[in-house]
Amino acid sequence: MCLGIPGEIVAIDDAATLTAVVEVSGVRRRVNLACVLPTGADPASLLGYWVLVHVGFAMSLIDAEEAHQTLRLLAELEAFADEVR
Amino acid sequence: MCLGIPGEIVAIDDAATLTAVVEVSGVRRRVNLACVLPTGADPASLLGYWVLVHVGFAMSLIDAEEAHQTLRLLAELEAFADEVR
Amino acid sequence: MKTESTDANTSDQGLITLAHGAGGRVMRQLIESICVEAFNNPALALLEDQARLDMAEIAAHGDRLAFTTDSYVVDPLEFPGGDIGTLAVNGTVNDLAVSGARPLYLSCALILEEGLEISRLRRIMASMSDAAGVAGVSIVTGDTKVVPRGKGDGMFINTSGIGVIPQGVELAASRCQPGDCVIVNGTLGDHGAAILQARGDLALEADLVSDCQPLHGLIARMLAVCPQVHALRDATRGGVAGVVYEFAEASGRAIRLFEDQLPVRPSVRGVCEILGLDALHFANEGKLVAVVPREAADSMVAVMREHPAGRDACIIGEVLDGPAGSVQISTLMGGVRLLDLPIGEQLPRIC
Amino acid sequence: MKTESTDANTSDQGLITLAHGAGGRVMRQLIESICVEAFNNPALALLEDQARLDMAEIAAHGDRLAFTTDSYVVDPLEFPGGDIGTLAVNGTVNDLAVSGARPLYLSCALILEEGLEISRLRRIMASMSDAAGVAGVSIVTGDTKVVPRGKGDGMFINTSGIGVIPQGVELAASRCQPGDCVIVNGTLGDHGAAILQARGDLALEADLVSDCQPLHGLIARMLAVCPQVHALRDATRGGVAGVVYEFAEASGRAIRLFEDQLPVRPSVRGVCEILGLDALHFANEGKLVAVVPREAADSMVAVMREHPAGRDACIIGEVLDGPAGSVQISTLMGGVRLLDLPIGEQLPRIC
Amino acid sequence: MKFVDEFRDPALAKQLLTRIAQRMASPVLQARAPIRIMEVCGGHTHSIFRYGLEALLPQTLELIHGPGCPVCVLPREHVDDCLAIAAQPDVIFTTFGDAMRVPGSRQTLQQARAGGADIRMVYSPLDALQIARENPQRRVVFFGLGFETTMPATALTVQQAVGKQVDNFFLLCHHITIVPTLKALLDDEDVCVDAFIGPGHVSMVIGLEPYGFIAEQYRKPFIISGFEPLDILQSILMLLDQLVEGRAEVGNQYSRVVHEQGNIQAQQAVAEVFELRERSAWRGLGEIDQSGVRLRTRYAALDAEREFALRSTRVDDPAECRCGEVLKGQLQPQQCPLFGSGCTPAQPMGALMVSSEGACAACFQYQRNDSQ
Amino acid sequence: MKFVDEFRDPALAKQLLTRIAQRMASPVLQARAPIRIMEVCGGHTHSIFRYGLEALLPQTLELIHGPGCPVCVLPREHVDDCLAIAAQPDVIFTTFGDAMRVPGSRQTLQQARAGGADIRMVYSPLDALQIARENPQRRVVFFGLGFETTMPATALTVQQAVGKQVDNFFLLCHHITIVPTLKALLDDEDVCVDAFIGPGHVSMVIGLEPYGFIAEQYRKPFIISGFEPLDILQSILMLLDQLVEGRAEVGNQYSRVVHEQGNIQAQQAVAEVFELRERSAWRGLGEIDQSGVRLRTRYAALDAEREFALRSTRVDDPAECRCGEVLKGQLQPQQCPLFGSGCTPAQPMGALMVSSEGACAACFQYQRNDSQ
Ligand code: SF4
Ligand code: SF4
Ligand SMILES: [Mg+2]
Ligand SMILES: [Mg+2]
Ligand SMILES: [Mg+2]
Ligand SMILES: [Mg+2]
Ligand SMILES: [Mg+2]
Ligand SMILES: [Mg+2]
Ligand SMILES: [Mg+2]
Ligand SMILES: [Mg+2]
Ligand SMILES: [Mg+2]
Ligand SMILES: [Mg+2]
Repeated sequence: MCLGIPGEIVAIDDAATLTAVVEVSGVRRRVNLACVLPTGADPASLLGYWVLVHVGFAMSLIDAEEAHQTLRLLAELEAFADEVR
Repeated sequence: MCLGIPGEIVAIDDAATLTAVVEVSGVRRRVNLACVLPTGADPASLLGYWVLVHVGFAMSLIDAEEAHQTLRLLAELEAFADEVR
Repeated sequence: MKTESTDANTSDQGLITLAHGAGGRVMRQLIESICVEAFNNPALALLEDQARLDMAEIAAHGDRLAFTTDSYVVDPLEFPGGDIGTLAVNGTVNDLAVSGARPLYLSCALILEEGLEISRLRRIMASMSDAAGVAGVSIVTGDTKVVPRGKGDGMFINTSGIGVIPQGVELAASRCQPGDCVIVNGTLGDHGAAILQARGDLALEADLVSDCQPLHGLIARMLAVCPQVHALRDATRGGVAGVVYEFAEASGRAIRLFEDQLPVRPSVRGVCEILGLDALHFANEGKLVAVVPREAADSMVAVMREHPAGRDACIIGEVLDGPAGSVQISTLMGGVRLLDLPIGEQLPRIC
Repeated sequence: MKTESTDANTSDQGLITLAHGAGGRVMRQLIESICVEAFNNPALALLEDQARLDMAEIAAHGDRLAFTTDSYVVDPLEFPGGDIGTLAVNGTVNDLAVSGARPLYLSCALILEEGLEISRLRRIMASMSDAAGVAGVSIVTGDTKVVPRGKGDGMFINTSGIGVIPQGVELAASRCQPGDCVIVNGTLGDHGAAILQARGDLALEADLVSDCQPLHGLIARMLAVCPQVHALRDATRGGVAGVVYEFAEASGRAIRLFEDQLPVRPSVRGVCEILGLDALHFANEGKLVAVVPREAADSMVAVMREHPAGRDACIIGEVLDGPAGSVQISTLMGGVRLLDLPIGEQLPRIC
Repeated sequence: MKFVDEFRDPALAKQLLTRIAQRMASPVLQARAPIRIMEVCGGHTHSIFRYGLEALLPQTLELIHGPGCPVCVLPREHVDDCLAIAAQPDVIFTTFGDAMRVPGSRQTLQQARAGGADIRMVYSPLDALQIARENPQRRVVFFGLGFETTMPATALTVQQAVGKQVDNFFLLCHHITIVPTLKALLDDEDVCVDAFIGPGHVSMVIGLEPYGFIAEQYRKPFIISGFEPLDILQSILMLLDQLVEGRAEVGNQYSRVVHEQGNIQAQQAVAEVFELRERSAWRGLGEIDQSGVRLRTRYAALDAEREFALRSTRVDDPAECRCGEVLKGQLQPQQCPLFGSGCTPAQPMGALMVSSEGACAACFQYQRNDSQ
Repeated sequence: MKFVDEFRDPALAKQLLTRIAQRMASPVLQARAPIRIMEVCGGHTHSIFRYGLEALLPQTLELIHGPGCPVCVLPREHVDDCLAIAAQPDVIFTTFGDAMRVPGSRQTLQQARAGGADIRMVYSPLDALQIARENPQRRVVFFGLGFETTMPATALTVQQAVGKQVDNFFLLCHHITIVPTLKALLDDEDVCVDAFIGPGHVSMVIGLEPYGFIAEQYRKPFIISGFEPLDILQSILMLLDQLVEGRAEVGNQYSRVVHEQGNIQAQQAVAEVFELRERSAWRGLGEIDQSGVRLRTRYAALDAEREFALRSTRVDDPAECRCGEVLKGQLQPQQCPLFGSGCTPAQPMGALMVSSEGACAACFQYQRNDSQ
């Protein structure tokens, strides 16, 4: 119900307001980090992270390992299918 | 220096604010009577009068008799011219 | 199963929204239900991106194509004597007609402001259609855009027109000759005064009516009876003064107008006197200025007066040798002065 | 005696005022110094109310006149890849070209908002002139209106166009046949995405560039090599989706698009994903959709790819027998669904 | 696009579909068929239609399109509130594009804008705050709607407004919470659902714990899912696995984004700014206890309900509207008498026809049989 | 048009011209020739040019175009004040059409409007007051300019504003009075004038008495005149009669409109609202004592000078400008080096080129020899 899109944090726009620049398929937009930055941490520490963006806020740090895990499961499925084919 | 145009008071628009309707060659406009209405008089008493209008105010009651007088002078001039011709 | 639904997007209660200009279904419905219906003709009904017109049919009318364009931005959209739709048809028909062309086809491009009442649009399209019928032209291609509220002014219309100039007809501002007479087909400034009143800013009231009308019928008659016309132009923005200056400049001649011959309606004159303006500078939408050899002038005026669009035709001036580009006016008092140049906006003045 | 004077009415420092639209001297100076100079051609330079074009010359190109009109209301006026002037030339050239016509003449009608920088006007007129040069068309007649501040949006341009359709060329949306292939000449939605970004409301940044370009060269080449084209249209407002729906409806056929074949630039896709929109609905200004018999499709694509305006040409769909007027899309997942109708405004969504 | 394209792989989708068909063929599920799975979230509805997944799934597997689109459950009277506020001449009314075409009792916001109201679409509540800072002499109202996903953004914006003393910024709050509504649906006898595809982005904020009762008390499998086609298919498979095995658990297919605890910082911001309302109205579903939030008293100065003294009166949908039944999965959209005639995306009567996440709009856009 | 057309009769004009020529041929006047008559008022200047009267008059009779056009004598710095006020975003600036094209040091009001200022033309100060009532959240400033003719209208409008408690209405007052300026001209050695055509509409307000000193102290004939061509010609004849007979009196040709005492009610309104300034600047003429008015202290709340804390600094005209000498009748407009090149009605440099009552504009419009 809530459009969310993965984007990479490519720059810090304004550390004071926790504003970063996120890139989605070559498109950059300012995004607020308040929900994903550990209290007191330097926004720059999130450079290179992928986040799930919703209405101009980064709402989740995307866990690349979990993503791989999910895909691995699916790949196994395929391997298995090949077997039974 | 101050465009003034003769118009006839053809209606009273709002007696409270001393606003009348003046007609100039078929064109009507609201005009304020404050400068030409004797204190306490009924605006309607000016119906049919000609006034000199400037920036939306009637600034003078036109004296038809004086106008005739002026024109009579000019006409005499013409009569005289005919004589000497 | 039939269900009553208030179709707010095309009903007469509705307002134009940005959706109507977005190129989608809502826009198609609007165009089909209003424009295609109003202008009803086969080229437009195809809803292709362009009208396709038979060349042989066109070429039968003459040897040159006349092509013109005008945008109409009048405020208010509707006024005594017409609306922006009648202007848009007649104005462009007239710009074709003053070349001697027979007007044939018009385009119609609308720029609508979000919030325009659809009922109003429908009314204006109907009057465009009527005006096209009267003028004998077909509106064969169109376009509709919608701009956000505050980025337009209700509606703007552009019409471009195609006509054909018959062989042998050569009208040009540059052809004015010393001795020629300057003729108008009627009273000056009716449209400009009507608009000034209708706009309401100056709170003037009068029985002012725009002179908006097509002139090609009158012009065809003029050319038929008196083909020696040298120059012809409709006097719109800038008024008769503007056209006369254009004639003087393009021909390198001088023109003299006769103040006592200028036809002006009393109420138009009233507006001019109140605001300190000059009817020669007021816009017209159904008036032409013709320059004809002196020997043809009287018969031309007589011919014009027989036509409904030329009933008040009269000679208002003459072409002089020079000074090049100057326009004089011999005043009521017998003096001669230069005619005021139309400079910019007509600003009402108090002094 | 020569005196330095800052000519604020036409200098590049100045702003457009209502005086520039009042039909007087100031307006003449503006038009002469900017438009007539930029569009430099004999018909326009005469400053008559209409261009006069030799019929025989025109008729030599074919047997039907194509006539079209479009108003351009783009915001912002200048954007990566073009400006309102290049749009106004290319858009109208393309509306002529998709009939197979050779575009010849354009009109140019400006509606300027009081306050527009004259330097900007000059720049845009220059790029219009350049675009006309590239497209090989002449701007032969024009009009300028000025509307009060807040009643316009900087500037609107209307161009109407005249072209000639060569004998034998018959393109029509109604001619789509089952089995035909649907071809586009390149990536979808570049213009719409570039404008969305340039407008700045959504604070998106990307290297988005409008695809604004004239298509008549490409089309001439297509028709020369492969005259069996059935239908052709440029995909502007409403996007490729709009055109494909128009084809399906006019022909009473169905069309199926292949999602995995749709060419979309990564950054355009990025905009779509962020805003929940579809590139099939985005406007283009240099893209055409062609429907050609299947047997000609591959060679057509090959021919198109040789032309600079068709480098990314590809087949994106096919015409089916029915249901009449429907457009389907076979999805990436192998499912089939109806293509979203372009309804109204594209509203960015969060859910 | 990373984290997107990988989950749109057609070959893997085919495998998943095969596996789903295999599961459905299992004796346990054949006995229970049809299997009814509700995707709670409109985002899932959108994906299902957009990729044409429904037709690819076994006929005996029915997808029920749930109430999880905030636009679809927005009551008419709330749109009327928006219109009343936007009609104030000094107000700039801001909201998401989604809200523009939702019909109130007489108008949409889009039509009100055409009628002269200053209504602006924003991408983020922060954009609305920025508008307020740029227009100090105007009252700028942000209409905040959405589920838990969107609440933190609104909450943080409210905090910023207070922090930066932007005193011409107001919030009209129509944020709602999904869990009480799920409970209401589960308690409704008319609703029979075998399993749930759980909302991915809501869960990203609230975590897994709040759904526990669905598995425990109602014994319904519940898989939190991503929005790409592979995510949805995998989630369906995971649900079928539970059904086959007789399990009922809360699972997380969308682990790349949804973390066990959800987003604590977001939860804190929400808790600081909002409090539960006694009850909230859902279009088509009626009033549901504790299913929405309002601003806490300490933020009363920003509360548009207070500022504009709103006292909205309930407006019923036209009698023919069947949105409620469609929402509960009792009716297919096409079975509503208004579908496609009195109610189309261009002229929506019910809210389910407005958002492309609404079941009716999705059906109309993607599955109708005629072209109008 | 009654009271207008009668005074435009060409036949009578011809008679008057003949009679004027006869008078000029009299030995007394031939001895004094050229006879220099100043029409004080721009309205007369306008009529003289509009009807081409100058060329119809004997060559030995010279008309000097006086300072009586309020637009022509408006100093640049006052236009700058207008621009500064109009630039405030909450201001609606209103004025007469005449003021729109007067150049300030960098801009005209017309250009400022194009640049975004909300500047509106009105026909009457009451229209400005109406705008104020319709826009309570804006400050509406009326720029009042003009001589005694216009002062009463402004004064009554100010009284109405106070009476109706329109507290967003302000007056920027640049009303000036003609008599002190006439005195300054009479005292100026460079100015030599034999007789005056007196201002008809100013006199309609102030009456005949204020001009007494001109006849008595300076021994110059003075005829208050109407604005139609016959009025002007008759006035000239009346002046010549005085000169021939060696009289110097204040006469009233315009008796249909101008009454002996002027308009007492108008005078009272002016006195109630305005007080004399110590001195006022006239473009081209410099500062003249007691030649302008300002709002009395009791109306300070409406005073735009106070509201906008104006502190205008004098801006000199470009050195080439010869407006002052033209105004005093020492130079013909065509003798100014800017005339027709650096200064045209479309691009005025001096104020005399702006108003069609300005001597330079009138010359350019009606008498120039080339078309540009
Ligand atoms: S078709 Fe319209 S009215 Fe019927 S259920 Fe769907 S949204 Fe509601
Ligand atoms: S020409 Fe211009 S600058 Fe010279 S005196 Fe006249 S108004 Fe002044
Ligand atoms: Mg034209
Ligand atoms: Mg025209
Ligand atoms: Mg014309
Ligand atoms: Mg178009
Ligand atoms: Mg408007
Ligand atoms: Mg077109
Ligand atoms: Mg087009
Ligand atoms: Mg097109
Ligand atoms: Mg034109
Ligand atoms: Mg604008």
